[in-house]
Amino acid sequence: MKWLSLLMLLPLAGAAIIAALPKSNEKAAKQAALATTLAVMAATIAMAVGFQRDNVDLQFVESYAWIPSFGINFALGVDAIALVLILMSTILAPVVVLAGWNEAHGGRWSVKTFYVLILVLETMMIGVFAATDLFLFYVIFEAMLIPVYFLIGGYGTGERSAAAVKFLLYSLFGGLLMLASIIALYVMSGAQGGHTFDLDKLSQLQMSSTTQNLLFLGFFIAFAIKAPVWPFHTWLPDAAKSATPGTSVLLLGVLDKVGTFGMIRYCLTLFPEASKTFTPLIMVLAVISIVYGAFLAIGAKDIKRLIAYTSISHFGFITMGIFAMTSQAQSGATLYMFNHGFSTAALFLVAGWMIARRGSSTISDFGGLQRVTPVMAWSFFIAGMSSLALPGLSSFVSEFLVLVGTFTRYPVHAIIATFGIVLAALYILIPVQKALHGPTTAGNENLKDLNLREKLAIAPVIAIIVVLGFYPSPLLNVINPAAKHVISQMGFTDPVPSIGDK
Amino acid sequence: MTTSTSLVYLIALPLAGAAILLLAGRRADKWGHLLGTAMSASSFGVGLYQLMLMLDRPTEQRPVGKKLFEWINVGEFKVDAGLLLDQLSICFVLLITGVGTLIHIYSISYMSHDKDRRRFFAYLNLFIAAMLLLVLGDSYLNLYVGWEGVGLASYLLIGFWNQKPAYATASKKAFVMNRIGDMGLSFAIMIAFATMGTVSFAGVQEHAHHASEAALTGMGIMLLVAAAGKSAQFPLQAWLGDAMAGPTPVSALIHAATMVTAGVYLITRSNFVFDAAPTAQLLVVIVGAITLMFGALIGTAKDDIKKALAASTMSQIGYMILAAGLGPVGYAFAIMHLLTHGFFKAGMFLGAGSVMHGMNDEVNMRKYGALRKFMPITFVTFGLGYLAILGVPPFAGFYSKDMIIETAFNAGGAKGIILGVTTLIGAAITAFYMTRVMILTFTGTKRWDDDAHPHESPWLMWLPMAVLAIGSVSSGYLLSSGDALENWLHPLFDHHEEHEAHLFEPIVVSAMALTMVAIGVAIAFFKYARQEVSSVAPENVSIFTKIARQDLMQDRFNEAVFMRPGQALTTTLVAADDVVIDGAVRGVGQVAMGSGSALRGLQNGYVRSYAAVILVGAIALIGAIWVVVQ
Amino acid sequence: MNAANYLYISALLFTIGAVGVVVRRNAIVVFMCIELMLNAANLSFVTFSRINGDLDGQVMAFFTMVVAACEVVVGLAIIVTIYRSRRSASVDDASLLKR
Amino acid sequence: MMQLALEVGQTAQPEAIMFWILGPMAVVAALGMLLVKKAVHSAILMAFVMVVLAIFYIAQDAVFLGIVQVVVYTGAVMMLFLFILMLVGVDSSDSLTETIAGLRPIAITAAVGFGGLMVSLLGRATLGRQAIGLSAANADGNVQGIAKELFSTYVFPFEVVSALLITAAMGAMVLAHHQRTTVRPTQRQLSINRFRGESLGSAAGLPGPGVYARHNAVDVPALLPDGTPAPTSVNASLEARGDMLDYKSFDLSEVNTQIEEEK
Repeated sequence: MKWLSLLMLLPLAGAAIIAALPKSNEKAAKQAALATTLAVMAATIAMAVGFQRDNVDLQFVESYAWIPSFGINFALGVDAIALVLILMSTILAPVVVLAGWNEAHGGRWSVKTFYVLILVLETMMIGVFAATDLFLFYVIFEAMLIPVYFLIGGYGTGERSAAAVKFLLYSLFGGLLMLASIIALYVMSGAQGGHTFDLDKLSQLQMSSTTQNLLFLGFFIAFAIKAPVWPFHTWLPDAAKSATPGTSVLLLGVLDKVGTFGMIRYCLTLFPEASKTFTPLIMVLAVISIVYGAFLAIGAKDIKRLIAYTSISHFGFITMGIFAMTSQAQSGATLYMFNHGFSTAALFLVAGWMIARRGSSTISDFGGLQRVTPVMAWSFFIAGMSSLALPGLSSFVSEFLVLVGTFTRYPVHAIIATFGIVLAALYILIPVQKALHGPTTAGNENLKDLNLREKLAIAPVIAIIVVLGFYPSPLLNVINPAAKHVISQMGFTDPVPSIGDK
Repeated sequence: MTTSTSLVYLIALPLAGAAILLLAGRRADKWGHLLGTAMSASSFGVGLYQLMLMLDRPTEQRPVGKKLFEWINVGEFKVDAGLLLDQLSICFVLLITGVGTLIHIYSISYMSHDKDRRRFFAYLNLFIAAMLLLVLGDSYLNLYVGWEGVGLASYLLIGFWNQKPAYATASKKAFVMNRIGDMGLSFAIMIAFATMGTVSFAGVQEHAHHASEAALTGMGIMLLVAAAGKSAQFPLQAWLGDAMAGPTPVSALIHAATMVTAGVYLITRSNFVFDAAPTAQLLVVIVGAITLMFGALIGTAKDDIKKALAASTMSQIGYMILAAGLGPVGYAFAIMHLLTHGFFKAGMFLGAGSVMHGMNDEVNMRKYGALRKFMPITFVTFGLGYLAILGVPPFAGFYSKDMIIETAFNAGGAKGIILGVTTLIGAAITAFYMTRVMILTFTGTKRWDDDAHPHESPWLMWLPMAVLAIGSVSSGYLLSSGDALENWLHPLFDHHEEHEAHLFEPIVVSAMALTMVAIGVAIAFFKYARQEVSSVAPENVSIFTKIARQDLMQDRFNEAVFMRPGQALTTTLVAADDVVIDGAVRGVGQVAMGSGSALRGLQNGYVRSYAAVILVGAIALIGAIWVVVQ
Repeated sequence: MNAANYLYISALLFTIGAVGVVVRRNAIVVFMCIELMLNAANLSFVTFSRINGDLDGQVMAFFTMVVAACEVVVGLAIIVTIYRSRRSASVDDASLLKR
Repeated sequence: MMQLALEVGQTAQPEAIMFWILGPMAVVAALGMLLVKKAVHSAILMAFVMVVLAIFYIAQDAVFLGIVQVVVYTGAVMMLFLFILMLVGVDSSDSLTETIAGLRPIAITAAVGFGGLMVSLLGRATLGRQAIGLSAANADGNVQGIAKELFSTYVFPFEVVSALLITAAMGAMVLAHHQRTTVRPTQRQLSINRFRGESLGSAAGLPGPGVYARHNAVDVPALLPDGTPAPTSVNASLEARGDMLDYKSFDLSEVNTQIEEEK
């Protein structure tokens, strides 16, 4: 069964149906979107069940000739890392639709356009993780910007146009650097056994170290902007602040993962030597991201910006894990991508509800919500605890794996990064104290608690956060072989415990 | 190792209680407190059952374990969700569930007027579950889960009345300072994994002999940092006083009897690390000694009864840490003092709660006085605890504290003398401030406001106090008669029996300690019982008192050294992010816009000039061909 | 005779046509200059046809003529339409591209 | 350049004579297109260039194209141009003064560069290569040869081009079709507009052109009662074309002096 193309087609079909609906029937559009995303989620889970977890090769491989004269194929396939990310994306999609049931109102265009954009974006989210043809990946990588641009610019709040343009320009800049590298790879492949965009064949190219370094930078900067790694991060807070909460969830939860996923899939596979050359620099950038993002989060006055800054810190952890080159860090990084998707989703969705009720996103406008809206406050609290990696919640496992894995090879980086957990306590507890605790301040007395739809949306996310905190094995067992494979391809083995030094 | 499935119930019961109470919401308001108490009590029952089973088995087979499931397994990093119940953990299990259950019972009445009582019991159950996980986990990482879990529960309970901003701040402060300690624990685990490839207690114990001393010292120091954070030891002690913002039963359970002693548990549990790392061990002793003086000095100046008791807790845990730092000879005494302290300090906190309950939640001891007549049961139970903490024979504290003082003297050389003298002086100061508390609260003249109507607490409250008072009286004797506890714990610790010459005979030490105590009591008696006590704190006091009232400047220090620079750094970074990094981005945009508007002049809208440009472009193209096709 | 001479003359005519497009303002004259360029290209096609000895070039010139005819028809219709609304056949007056 | 001159010099035979006479004339005519002021003159010069090109085609064994060039281009297309010129009339756009600063020098420089480059490129590309000639290809006759190509190899483009032609015809019709967007004014309405307009000057209709029978009277402005000429009395396109006679020579006072001088 052609699972991956089925997965990519389903949302498109849903989008077509919604596009055919009358503009006035908003409810039908919402229901169709929810049904589609749920169907995609079910299909993804069905596919994941059939995944052979000890097989490190690409699975569910499909390939169709697309532009034969350039050797471009519509080639799909997933390894465990891609599978996990697709799973995360397709689980988040219905949550976002359900949680943001009313957020398309007040946009520049109709409600149904919003859902068409979301579904088209979902197709691309699946495609970008599943593509095994470099050209196909690039096309989807860039095409993803379009729906997001319209989602931010058309349905966001505040200076949404400016934020959308900033997001677009940043991403396009990185994309162009990557395009240059891709073309160079293509040209070189022509000299070494035929033009191709096939990832597998490209990874066997011979090239001088200078070439490799330059091409690596082209890819890495694109991914570093996407991820975002310090100092390429300034688009994220603006975009996250201006976008609707649902869009922000997809933006931070899924789209940004394309950056870190790309680092594993493309930077490490295509340029192993250059990756090693740049690892010291990248590790420093990652550590800076962790600490810097945390400090900015502590100083943030706007709740959406705060969450965006925490994400910068978290992406620092992920990047550090990827380049630390130990199996713990690598597995931890992938697991972190999955977990961050859910903890950020929970934070953003609850924050979105808080903002929608209060009509303000400034933290100090809230106060004493714990006594007015206990369910909403608890949801925020649990999501926040997950964000600060409280043991027993999902983020802890991944964060600790990254730290332990990094420590065995780069102790100093790991030690500095660990200070991030103290800062994390501050950046979560400060908004918790200001918004949830303390006396109920004026303007907050009559806020309504979560309704059934919102509870239904947040419950699975929190369930995943809690369950994976105690029992991450199902995911870890899938990720481990793939992570190990990445490491061994790079020629690394885990550092041996230094026991017996004495 | 034998397995025992019923271990799971120890944790599962209170955890289920917490989950039910939190999820059920207001529907559980009517019976929530009963369920919570029942869960805690049944956990205590399971603990007793386990103790009986353990007593039945021969010494070598006493520890039991239970692997629940594979938690994390990546490469060499394998951690199972496993439980371990041995002679050390059972002490804690019984203390936590026993004292915990008593405090649950106490809270039914104490919190009966609070509309959020159900939530309070949910938090208490959550705490019991997390604390049990802390002492039952069979690896450092499992312990870490419980470690942060109790931190969370403590955060929630300190901030239980977080509608008061100061209380919310206190809870945040506790969590953040605990996190610094947690960071130490993270480092310790990382070092353990990097050097020994394992994080389980058994694994580390097995490999500790081979590991380099540097690594073990590093690990030991980091464990000490962790212990300092959780147990409010120097230099991470500042949160404990503020933590008294929580309801009094919380202070009794978490910030006196159980959670704050987790650091002692950690160090005792890691005995194999510290035994092989003398430098770290020395640091432990130093931290213990500093804290015991630090806490005692703060205790002398506090007028808030809970804060005075909190300072005393800090000081007493200093004793335990000090004992634990003295190596194999000290571990058992540290644990013994921990257990006796659990009884008498919890009892006294409950007593303080009882007093506050009768005094409209007044905490200032200067507004008490002569309460003996109105609260006889509270007075008696508090008084028994008082005698116990002073170390008056045959009360519990006498056995445990004397042992520590004696061991300190026996540490040998100058170290022994310094430590011994420190502990002795500490005992004297303890006697002073505890006597002060007794006198100010229960004797003398009444100083309370007219609207206070002191009355004895209901039986649900005094019953737990009475039980704990019995413990305060008897536990010391029971645990030390025939070296019961020492022998019980003996198999866990690595003894290399080196019979050093005792510096003093035990009886001499006891005599010295009692003398010091008597001096302390006497000074307090003359200072407070013989003079009129003002109901407001006098201002014209010595500089030392002023400093002591401000917790020896600990908050000012933290504020000046960490908080202010941290805030400044944050502000700077926020500004810099906007100006420098985003400024650079915007600068690129402005350059593009500028060159765009400059080039816009070319676009004059005349087709003919566009045609000319095309022509020029064609020339350039042909010229290029001309050049290339030479 | 050397067929290349026709190419030179074709190049000259093409250049003159290009200059005409740039310098003349009357849309109809501009259009005629474009026709001149097309014709110059046609001459090249015919000449190449002769040089290469096959008829492909002539066929191409034929197609060019057809396309040129189409272009003239549409182009002149546009000029008439513009003239009708703006009362001018000057290309400079239709500088809407700027706004 | 020497080589080029040699090659050029070698052109002989009747074709060469024809080329050297007609070629320069065509270039001059093309230049003339740019330089003459009136569009009509440009069109005539253009027609001349096209005819010359037709002759060149025939000289190069492209008989069919030569005929088509004359019939289609010179006959149909150029007539279309003239027809449109007639429709549009004449206006200031015929002026040769440049309105965009610096455009003309740029154009001339570019032209010189472009021409030079083209010529030198062509020289490098073809000099020294002998033309094959079309005698073999035209064995069955030029028209048959082209037909064979057109209906075999190029049949698909041919069809496409035919579709294009039809589309263009349709397009021209659509563009030229003038949709009336307002109601056609009635005579009553027109009268009202005349009398209620800004001035009563044109209430009785525009004045006719002059009545002096010295010329075609349409190019002479009428004189108002005070003896000044009425500018609206002459067709604007005559004025733009510069064909309006100077009314001063008919000014009454001028005429009087003339008469007196003659006396």
